[in-house]
Amino acid sequence: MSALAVNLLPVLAPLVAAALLAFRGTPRALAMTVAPWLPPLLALPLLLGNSEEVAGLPFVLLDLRLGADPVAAPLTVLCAVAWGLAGWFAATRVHRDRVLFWSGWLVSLAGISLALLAQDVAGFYAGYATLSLASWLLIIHARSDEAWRAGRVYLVMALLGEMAAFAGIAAIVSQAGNVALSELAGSIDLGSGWSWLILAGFGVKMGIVPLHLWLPLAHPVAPVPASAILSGVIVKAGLLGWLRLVPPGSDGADTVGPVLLLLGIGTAFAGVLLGLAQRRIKVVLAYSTISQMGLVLSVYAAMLMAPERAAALLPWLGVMVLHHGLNKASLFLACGCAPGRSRLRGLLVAIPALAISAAPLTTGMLAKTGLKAAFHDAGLAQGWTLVLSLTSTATALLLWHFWRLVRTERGYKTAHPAWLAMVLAGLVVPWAWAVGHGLELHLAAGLWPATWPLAIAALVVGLKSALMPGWTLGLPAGDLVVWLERFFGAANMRVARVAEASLGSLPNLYPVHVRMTRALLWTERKITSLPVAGFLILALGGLLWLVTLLF
Amino acid sequence: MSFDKLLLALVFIPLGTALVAVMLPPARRRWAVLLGSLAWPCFLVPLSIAVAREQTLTLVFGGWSPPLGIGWRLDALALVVLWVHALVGIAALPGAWQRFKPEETESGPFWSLWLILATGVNLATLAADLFNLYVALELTTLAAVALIATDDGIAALSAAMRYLLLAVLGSLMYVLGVGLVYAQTGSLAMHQPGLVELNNVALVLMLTGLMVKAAIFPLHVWLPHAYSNAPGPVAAIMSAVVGKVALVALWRIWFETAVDPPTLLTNLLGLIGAGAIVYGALAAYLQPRLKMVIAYSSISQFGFLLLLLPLACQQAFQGAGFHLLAHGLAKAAMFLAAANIVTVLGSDSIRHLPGLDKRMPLEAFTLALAGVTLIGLPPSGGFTGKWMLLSAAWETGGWFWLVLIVLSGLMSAAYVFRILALTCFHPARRAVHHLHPKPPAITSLAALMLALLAVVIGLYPHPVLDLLGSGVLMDGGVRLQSGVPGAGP
Amino acid sequence: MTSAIFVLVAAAIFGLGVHGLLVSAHIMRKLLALNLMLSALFLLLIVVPASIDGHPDPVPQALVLTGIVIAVSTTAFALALMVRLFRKQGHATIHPDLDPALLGRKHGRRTAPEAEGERAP
Amino acid sequence: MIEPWLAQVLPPAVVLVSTLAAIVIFIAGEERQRLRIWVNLVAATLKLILVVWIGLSVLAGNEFLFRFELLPGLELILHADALSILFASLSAVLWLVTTVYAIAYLEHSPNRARFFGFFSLCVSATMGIAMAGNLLTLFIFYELLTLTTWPLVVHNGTPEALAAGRSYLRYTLAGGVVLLTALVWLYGLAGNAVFTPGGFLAPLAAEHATELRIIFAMLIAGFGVKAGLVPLHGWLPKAMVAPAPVSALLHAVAVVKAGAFGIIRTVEDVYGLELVAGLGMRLPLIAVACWTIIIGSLLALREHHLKRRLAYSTVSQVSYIVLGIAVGGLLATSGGMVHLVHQGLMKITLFFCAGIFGLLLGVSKIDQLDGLGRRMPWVSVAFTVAALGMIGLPPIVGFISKWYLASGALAVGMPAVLAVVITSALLNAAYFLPLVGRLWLGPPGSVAAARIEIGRLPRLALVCSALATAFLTVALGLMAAHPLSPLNWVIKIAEGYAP
Repeated sequence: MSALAVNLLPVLAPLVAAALLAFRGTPRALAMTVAPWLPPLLALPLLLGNSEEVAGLPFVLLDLRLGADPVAAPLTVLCAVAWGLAGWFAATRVHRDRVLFWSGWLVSLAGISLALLAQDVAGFYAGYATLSLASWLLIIHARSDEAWRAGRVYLVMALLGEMAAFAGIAAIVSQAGNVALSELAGSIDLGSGWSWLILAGFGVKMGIVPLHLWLPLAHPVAPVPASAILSGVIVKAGLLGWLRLVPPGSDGADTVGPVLLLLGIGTAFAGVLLGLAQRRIKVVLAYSTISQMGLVLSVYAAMLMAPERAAALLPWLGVMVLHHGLNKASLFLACGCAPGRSRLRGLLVAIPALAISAAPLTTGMLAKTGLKAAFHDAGLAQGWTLVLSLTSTATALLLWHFWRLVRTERGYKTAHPAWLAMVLAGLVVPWAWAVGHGLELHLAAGLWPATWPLAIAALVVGLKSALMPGWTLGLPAGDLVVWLERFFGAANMRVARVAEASLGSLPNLYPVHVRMTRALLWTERKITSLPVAGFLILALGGLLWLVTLLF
Repeated sequence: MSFDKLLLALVFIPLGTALVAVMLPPARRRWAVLLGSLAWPCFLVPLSIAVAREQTLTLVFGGWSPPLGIGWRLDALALVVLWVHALVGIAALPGAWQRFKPEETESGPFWSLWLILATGVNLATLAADLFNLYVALELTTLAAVALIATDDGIAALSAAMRYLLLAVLGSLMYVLGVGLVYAQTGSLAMHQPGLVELNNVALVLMLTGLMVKAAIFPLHVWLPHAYSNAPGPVAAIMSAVVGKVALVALWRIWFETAVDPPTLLTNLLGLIGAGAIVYGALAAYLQPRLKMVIAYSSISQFGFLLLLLPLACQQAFQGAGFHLLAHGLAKAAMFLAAANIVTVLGSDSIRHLPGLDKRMPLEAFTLALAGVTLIGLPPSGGFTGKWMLLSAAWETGGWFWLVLIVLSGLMSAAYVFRILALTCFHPARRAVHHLHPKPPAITSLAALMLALLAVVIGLYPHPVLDLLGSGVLMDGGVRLQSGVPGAGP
Repeated sequence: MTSAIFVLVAAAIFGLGVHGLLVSAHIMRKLLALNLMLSALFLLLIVVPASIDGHPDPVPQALVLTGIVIAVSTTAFALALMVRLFRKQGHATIHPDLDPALLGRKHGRRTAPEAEGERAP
Repeated sequence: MIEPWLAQVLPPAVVLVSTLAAIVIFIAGEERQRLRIWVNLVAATLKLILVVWIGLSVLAGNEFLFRFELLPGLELILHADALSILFASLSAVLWLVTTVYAIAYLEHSPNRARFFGFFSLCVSATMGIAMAGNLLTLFIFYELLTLTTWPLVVHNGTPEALAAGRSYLRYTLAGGVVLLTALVWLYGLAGNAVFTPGGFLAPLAAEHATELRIIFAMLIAGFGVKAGLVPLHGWLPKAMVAPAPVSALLHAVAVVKAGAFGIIRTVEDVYGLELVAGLGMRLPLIAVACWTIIIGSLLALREHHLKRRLAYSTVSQVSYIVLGIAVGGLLATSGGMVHLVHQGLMKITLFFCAGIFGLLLGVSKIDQLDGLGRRMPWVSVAFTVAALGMIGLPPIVGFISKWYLASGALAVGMPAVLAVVITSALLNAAYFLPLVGRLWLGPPGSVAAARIEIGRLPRLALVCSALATAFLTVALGLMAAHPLSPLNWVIKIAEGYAP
């Protein structure tokens, strides 16, 4: 197969399937049958394509170029695996509004495929924007009030984010046109303002505090498989945006590194703290995602601070992406399988949970190794490593909270094989990735640093249940959203009033019109009478004469 | 060959035919008049060629030179008026033919009067001295009054009487002025600048008298009723030329005899023109009868012709002359169409207009086309005239006039579109109980042709503009500097 | 001096005529006034040019002759018109409301059919 | 090369094709429906062929020029340059589609001869505007457009329509008056000059700077009336009482675009952006455009009547064109000009759909859209595509315009303009997404009952025209980099203006 076909197939196939959905009967049934199995197509470019080769479609969009490159590779793998497994889950578990669900699903898939494979700025943005908008369909799928609200918040934030990113992209394009992504680093001067816009724009998708507001609202209301891909895969499209558009080595990017690092670590802790105050498992998971994305951000920050080491750190970032994506996806899938019903299911929940808490010998530990390597490369002080370990403690606490909540989920839902497959994938794939990329694993050295944070976490849990067993925090999901909604509600009214009053059209001259009409008719009536007419003639003559006399 | 003698045809053919027609039995009368009305315009063709070549044709009778002798003179401006007269006169014939059938009593005097009016107009156009002009204008007025009175209703008779009285008052003022001029200068010639040192009292008297005859606001009071109550063909010819003849005379006196009128007087007359434009348009907008709308629109459009006085340059002259042409054609078309409408609906109240576009599409179309010219939208004759006036205003720095001319388009649009909206788009299809049979299509087509012509001359205005601009103005046009349109100062 | 008297007299007659023309109701009176004005005019035409160079000038006299012809024909025509008007309406005055439709709005009646749409504020 | 006489004849021919069609339609009268349909379709196709012919020929380097001296020193010039072709081909394509749509839409309504007659005349006027070679010609056809569209606006003849017609006339004629004044002034200053890339007024700038400023403001105001610059936009929402094909073609293409096109010509071919900037008029122009974009969107947000919301959206979107031109530079100029085409396609699709909803279901308010996606999926798809395009979602054409505008603004160092573009995109989303949401996700219970039943063929024609334009919005967006795409065409034009 030609490179073009290989690269186009993952993008076009979902779109074709989505188009088939529009035709009732056989085409629609066919589309729904095929839809779950399309994500693995993404593996094609990785497997068949040459990573250097770029397939050009010069007439499409603004000179579209497609190809698989190392930056997108981990996310591509994640997408192929996690999205595929979630699709399997969805194929049997989603019964309501299937056309809506699958259209959102397929278009999102096409979007993310394009974003992953596009090698030019416009193509990437096109894919990303499609993904953003289409995933809204997944969020509002339930069409409950809650879903609508989540959808609204998501949409507002996603659009704001996209527009911020768009502004930054415009800055790129204004300098270099629709440049190939691979040529971006070093060729563009993104004065810090613009890079901040891009970072913030994609940060919305990542859920970096304080841009995370949509995430805890959206993930709980979406159908289970949709939450899984939202939290597991789609959020990471933001990371892709950063890597693509503000690649390590960009001019002006290094100044933002330290700030991002602080933001990342802050997000890691804030996510945990806010998550601890939640009572619903999917919300807790959403906050956990936020927290984890903070960690991912800190790796990215480290790459920015050490651009020369960025290439070496990229596989580590891949490990983190795969690790979190697959494990978080399996945790979400768990939510749809009554995880509290049996021990086996409990185990299937515990494995990914432990992994995310970075327990020893889990993929989490592997990811933490990568993190430390990154921090080391960025030349950060030892204290940062300590902080990093403490995030594990925090995450463990959050997942303990999750675990307790999960144990109460004892519905009659059956377990789904896709769940099991996802858990297994979470166990295997990151390791395989790490080995495949020849990373130094430092297993033995990592054991103790992985263990003590968990021990502290256990201690804290123990102390808490001993000292104040009944004490819980309570915060609404989406925390700040509530106030913002109130504020913007009022502001909206005010803006509306201003808009209404603003220069609608020219003033109404009706009264003047009426008065003029009357005056004119009166005059005309008067001067039509012969004496007045004659007088007018004489008067006008007199006036003219007077004028000649005077001048 | 000398073309001078051809001028005789312009006057004596209609006059002679009129006299012959009186003697003929009623059934033949129409035919004689038809011949006469078609015959004299034929002479315009060679005359136009002559004027284009020689600029001015003069004819002096019997070797008597003015002031005692009678002199005629044909220049570009006169030619334009004559052409309007000829075209409108011919276009009005079918309508008149239809209406004034031999078996109808009122048709008795009509046909002769029709030609006498033509005689008067041609004479007034050709007149080369002030008194001759007076005679011609009187002739025109009397014929016009009589024609209005052919309608024989109280309204028409009253209107005719009022017109007569006011016109005579105007004539008297005019002739008083003429007397003063003669007393002072011993000459009655119009075209001898520098010879005549005009007395201001005389000037004012003549101007005022002519303004009454030309129905310049606020001396227009006879016009709306006279026009709106006259039979359609009469209204058409009156609006197209009868008023214009007086106005052209006013121009001639102003530019050829009054050597250095005070600036303030100039501006005052311009302002009167402005007042006419605005007042006429507003009044037209408020009228409840179609013919009244058209009549008031004439008052408004006449105002433009007065703007020549303050603008006073060659472009302005071309513009005003062209406007005279375009307006004459368009307004006559409207009156002819309105006459047909009255024939069919029995009324011209705008309440009956809705649905007209279905019953009388040609008339509706005529109104629309003529309306376009009146508004001065491009490409139409009205636009060309207005454009020339505008560039004249620009050339002479007359900002006020410029803005006025431009705004006047809007005001015209107000009444034109009001009529059009009612005619074509109003949903109320009021049942008119008894629709009279439609007049023959040729009457509609004649009106339409005029309206089309008014638009088409805007597409190809060169012959007329060249004629008007070839320096022939009135050869005494001492105060009209030449200016090339479009060239910056 | 004498010419000044003539001029003054002419002016006076003319003024009387104008007043009569405009103010009298009966058309006959108006026509009489008109003729009065004409007389004043002719007087003036004869007198004023003569006063310039002392001896009579043939031109104004010719003019006045013509004027008289016109005056006579105008008067005759106006009288005929008056008679017709009288026959139509029973009195020889100009109808004050020439066009009832024009004054239709006087009573606040809306005559235009588009009134409903147009007046909506 | 083409024959010299052909080069002279073709531009007026393009204009006159639809005039002839109009005349035939008027003469044929109301009853000859079949003839009318054929005349319409043949004329529209012929016009399209002519425009394409000219377009390809211009591409090959041929020149088309038709001069006719209207008045001494005042010429009627029809020519074809790349910019003319851009507008002309847009009009020609959309005329064809709209004709099909209109024939089906007006299947059973009265006064069709009048409608189609004026419709064709209006296209003539639009073509004239496109082909105009100097300001006077542009003005003449601009006024003709006013005249020919007014009957279409008041077509329904309801008091509301008549009032809208009055309002339309008030605005446009007043605009025409301002334009005329400016035109006279300009002719007085510069004489009879043809459109020249980069403008022809620069030599006068030193001496007549203030006058040129005033003239410029007047020209912009005059064209701005039709382009719907706030606060001159008042007629536009009211004019929505017109039948849907009219709203579609006129308010997506002919009228508002005529205004925008006039502004393009003024800025690029009369003054030249450099001179505009030199006179200090560029920033005010940008400010007006930005102001219009934002206010138009806010007003749209407040509007609950579907077609009026679309109208306010037009107000906002058309100013993108002005904005792009005023910002200048290759990128922004291209972005602005290409929006002329792109916005036309998207907006016409939206109006087509709104028209179908209104005709078949009596839907005119936004909350009546609920659940229509199930009932009329194809129309809703077209609507959705166009609405998403308006927001700027790739790969629909709106994205391309915004892409170029945004990067162009930065390329000339105007981040504030970028902010406006982005704010507007957000506002677009705010007023379009709810519509889309309602269509597909609204409670299906509120689906209206069918209002009228129309035949299968007309129905097909309606839906297909909406789908065709919707398809174009996607296809042109997807194929934006194709050498013959509007974008590349526009870039070629812009290179002439902003090298």
